[in-house]
Amino acid sequence: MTSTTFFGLCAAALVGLGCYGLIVNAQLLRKLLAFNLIGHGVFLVCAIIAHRGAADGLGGDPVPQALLITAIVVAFAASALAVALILRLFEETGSASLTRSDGLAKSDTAEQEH
Amino acid sequence: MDNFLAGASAFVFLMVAAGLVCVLRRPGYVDRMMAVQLFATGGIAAMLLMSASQGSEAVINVVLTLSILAAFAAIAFVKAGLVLVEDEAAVRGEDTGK
Amino acid sequence: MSGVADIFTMALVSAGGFFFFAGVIGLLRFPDACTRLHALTKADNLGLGLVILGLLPQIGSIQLALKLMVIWFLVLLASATCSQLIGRAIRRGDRSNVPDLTDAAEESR
Amino acid sequence: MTTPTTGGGLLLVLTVLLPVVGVLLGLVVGGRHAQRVALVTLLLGLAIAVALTGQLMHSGEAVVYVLGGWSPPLGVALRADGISIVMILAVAVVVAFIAIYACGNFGTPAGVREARRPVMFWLLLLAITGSLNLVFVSGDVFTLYVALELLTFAAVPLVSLDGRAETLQAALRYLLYALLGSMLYLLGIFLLYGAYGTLDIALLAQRIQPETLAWAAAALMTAGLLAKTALFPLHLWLPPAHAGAPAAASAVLSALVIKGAWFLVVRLWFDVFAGVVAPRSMQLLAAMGAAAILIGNVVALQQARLKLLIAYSTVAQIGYLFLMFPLAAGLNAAQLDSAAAVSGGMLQAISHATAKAAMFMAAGLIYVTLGHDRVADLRGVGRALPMTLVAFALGGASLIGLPPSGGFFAKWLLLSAALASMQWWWVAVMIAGGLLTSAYVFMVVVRALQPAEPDWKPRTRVPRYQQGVVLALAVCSFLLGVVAWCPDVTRIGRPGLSVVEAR
Amino acid sequence: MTLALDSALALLFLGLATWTIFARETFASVAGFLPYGLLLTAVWLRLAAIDVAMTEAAIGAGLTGVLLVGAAARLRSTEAAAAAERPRVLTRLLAAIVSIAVAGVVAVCVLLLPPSAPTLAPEVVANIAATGVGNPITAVLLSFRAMDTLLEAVVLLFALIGVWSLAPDRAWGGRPGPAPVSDPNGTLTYLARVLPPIGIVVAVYILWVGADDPGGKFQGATILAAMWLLVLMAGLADAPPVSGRGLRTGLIIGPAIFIAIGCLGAVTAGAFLAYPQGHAKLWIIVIEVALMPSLAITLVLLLVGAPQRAMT
Repeated sequence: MTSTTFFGLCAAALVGLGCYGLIVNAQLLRKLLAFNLIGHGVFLVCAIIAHRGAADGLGGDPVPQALLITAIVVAFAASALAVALILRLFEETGSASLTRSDGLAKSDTAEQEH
Repeated sequence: MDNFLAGASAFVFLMVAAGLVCVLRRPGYVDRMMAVQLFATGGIAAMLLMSASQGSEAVINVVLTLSILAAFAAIAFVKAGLVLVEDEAAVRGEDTGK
Repeated sequence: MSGVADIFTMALVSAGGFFFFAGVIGLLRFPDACTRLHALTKADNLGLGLVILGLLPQIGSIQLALKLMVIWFLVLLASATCSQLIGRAIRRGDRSNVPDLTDAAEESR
Repeated sequence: MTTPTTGGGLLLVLTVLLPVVGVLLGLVVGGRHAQRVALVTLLLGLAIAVALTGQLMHSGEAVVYVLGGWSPPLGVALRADGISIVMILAVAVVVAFIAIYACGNFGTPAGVREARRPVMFWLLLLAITGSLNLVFVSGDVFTLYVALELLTFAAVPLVSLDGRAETLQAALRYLLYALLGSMLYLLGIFLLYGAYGTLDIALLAQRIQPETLAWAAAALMTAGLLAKTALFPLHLWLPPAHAGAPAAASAVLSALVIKGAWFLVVRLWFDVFAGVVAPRSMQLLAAMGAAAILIGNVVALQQARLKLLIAYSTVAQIGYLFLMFPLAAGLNAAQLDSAAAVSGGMLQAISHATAKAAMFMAAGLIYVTLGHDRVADLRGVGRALPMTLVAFALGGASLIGLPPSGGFFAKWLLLSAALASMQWWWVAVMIAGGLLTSAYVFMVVVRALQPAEPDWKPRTRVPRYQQGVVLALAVCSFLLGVVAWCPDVTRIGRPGLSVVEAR
Repeated sequence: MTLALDSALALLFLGLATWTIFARETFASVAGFLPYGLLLTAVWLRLAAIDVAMTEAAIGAGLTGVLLVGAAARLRSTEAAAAAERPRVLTRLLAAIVSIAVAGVVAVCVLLLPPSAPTLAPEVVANIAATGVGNPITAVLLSFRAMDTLLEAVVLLFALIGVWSLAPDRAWGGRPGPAPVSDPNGTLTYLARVLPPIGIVVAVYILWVGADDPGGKFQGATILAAMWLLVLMAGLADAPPVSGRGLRTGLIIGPAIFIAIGCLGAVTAGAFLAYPQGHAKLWIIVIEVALMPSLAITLVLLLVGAPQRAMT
């Protein structure tokens, strides 16, 4: 087995682990970590594709590597936004999960549209 | 020589990895944070040894980036006041004598 | 010449590896947080330091050697600060930053 | 290999860049100047959209712009064909109406240099416009990924603009769905690159082979996009998110934002995977659409709150957007003109965009006037807000598909495509959906027409111009059927359509 | 030997990932995620993606750690409630089946990748001379696919606007985070005085080598951001108020210059984001130098979060 195939299977395992965590873990920060694992699995797929494309004296295909850098930055921005949302939700409700869904109808009176 | 360096790299890496795995499984926030810190230093050492064994110089800049950011998680940990969580019984009994 | 350098490298890198080993054992076996912290700093400072010192003869250029020293210095700085911070927080029993614990303590009074 | 830059190509850059520059500028000047910057930018954007349409109709070909002079596969190209230009124009128009409406709710209060809600709303509105335009004109699947993320980051904060706990929850649920969707999409494009070595849509269409890897990539990308566009059964995030946002934001989200991911599905299935996807998967996609139509409408009927009702109606209307896939394929299989089904789908998208924006804004005005939006308790609206109620009814008529609305013509195109390709079951779904839609639209209108109690007074007076804007947009939607007499713009630059083959 | 080392690396890597998912409490999970990020850096190195490894070292092992540790500490009181919400066995079983199916699909896809991998490396090598830079990744990021890089900066800005929009109304225009507390004799204060000058030099160095070797503006910006963050954490300076005109100008100046140079290219070089012949490297470096501070400011503000304290 070549090391690219080997890491490719790792990528599949990461995506699977992340999916499981995303479904099962109730706490939102845990969900975010799980989402990050899925992302890393996807990035790993990209990295092995880049590694397979090594040619002309380059250790890897630079195009997917560059895409990967952009994707990592975008995923970081997503994590930062998600953490900010989770912390704000926690401040408002004292809870950090989505399962306690109080319907919109309940807070009808408290709602301030404008 | 290269083989020795690669072997040393593997040794350091496996060492700190074993430490990390053992400590993570025990309770205690501080211990876990310290294990993470040790793992970071060991990882830096292992990466340096590996890059020396393969003669790839660009890796050193990666390690430089890592080393300058090495302390940040631990600082955030202390600033967030997590040091005493869960370990306070031990601290009370053995350290401050309260 | 190269033989001497290689022996130097082997000796120092082995010593560095030993300190990492010692650090891990200390982290696992020492009884309380402060002594474990002590073990951690030995590994951080001496382990990495010896490894880097040992690598110096193997590195071709001055520039790279300088970079290695900078890395060591940075890790020293980082680990010294961290262990100071953790150690002080443990010693002082500083709970000022732990909102939940202080709240709970006040409520129980 | 690929088309070089065509005339008017710089307009494509401008249509993306102008809103982004607007965001940058608005962020610096802040406060009520941000609103002015936004309004000017949107006006300019409308002008650019019109110019781009003119360019496209004049040349009769797709407009292409090669960025940086590096042609694909190494570089990135922007490309606008008929279906992109229709969406760009629709977004420019609808956003302009929403912006005028929003002036009433998102003005910076006097005596304050800057307030959070207004400045954030205007910046996010610009951000959404720019991201959507990028989705419509990008010719590169990775740039499209970045565009989708831009859209997500601009849309999620709009949901929680009011900062209430349930809107924060809705925003988080939306964010998680959207991020998971982007990751699946990203995995798909990496696989495509790994197999075919390019990210350019035109090149991919040439190189793609009917093999397992391409199918897997298609499935992953489609699944991700469906989560973002909230097609049943991935719609769970949509109703709370769209109902909880402020009315103007709901209008943007429900009318436009979900169309971004849907447009990408159209782009991929008709342009990239045209020779690869099996008719069976088209039927599956439409079956999910049909389920969305039936279930969305039934759940909408049961809603106690007007905004939730409209949000569930969006879930249903998204279903119609996916009926076009098997219909186009079916027409093609029967050696007929498949573009009619695509035109029907595009028209459905823009008529829903106009109608739904008008309905959400009408619901916002009703909320302000009554202080609530309980469907059971809408009496007096007909007296207090006659124009708004007419707008709501016209928007509803367009959703139902009454002539001469855009919805009517769209559904007529889809129905005739279904009949021509002998797929009568989609006819049944569309008719049932129309009946259910009419039920809740009539229910709301009839309740709103009941006279109020004698001593009832509206809680707040609504400015006339807001009512006027809503009515104007609804009238636009209702009269959209006149495009039947216009040349069919959506066909421009799409020779690839005939590639859709039945296997 | 390499396969053995790869296996050890992958085993620990997957083990930490599993720990992150299955650990009982959130901080334990985060404590697993931090070394996991370090290992990910090592994996990128193993796959010869050095630029990616450097980005991961800066983002994954540096800033994400600060973000997650801070958030985990704040959310500690939700631990009990979250533990009680543990789903039933049936749900877990279903989740496991779905996850295994998804993982299976990914694995099959990876195994099905064509044996002769398509690559753009020859095209990059053939055209890199026109960009004047020596690092192929920099050439891709700032010349061939410069649009993505411009959009990446815009993504960060949009995310920041999103974070700011979460501020409570009363705190709008104010400063993020709690008020700074500094201990004048503390070790952290000392570190915050000593490290930033070194960090700035390193950041500029990383930016500079990025033209020809792995490195670049984003990695440099992350180091700059970390230095500012250190000063904030040590309490030596307060976070800036989000209404500050100067701060906002700093935020947008990088993307604005990028767009301006792109437009200049449309006039002088015939295409948006094209560079005049023979001067490409100069303009690329100008863009990188302009972007780095803006990116650094954006990253810091993303990490410190929405404003919480009203201006007084």
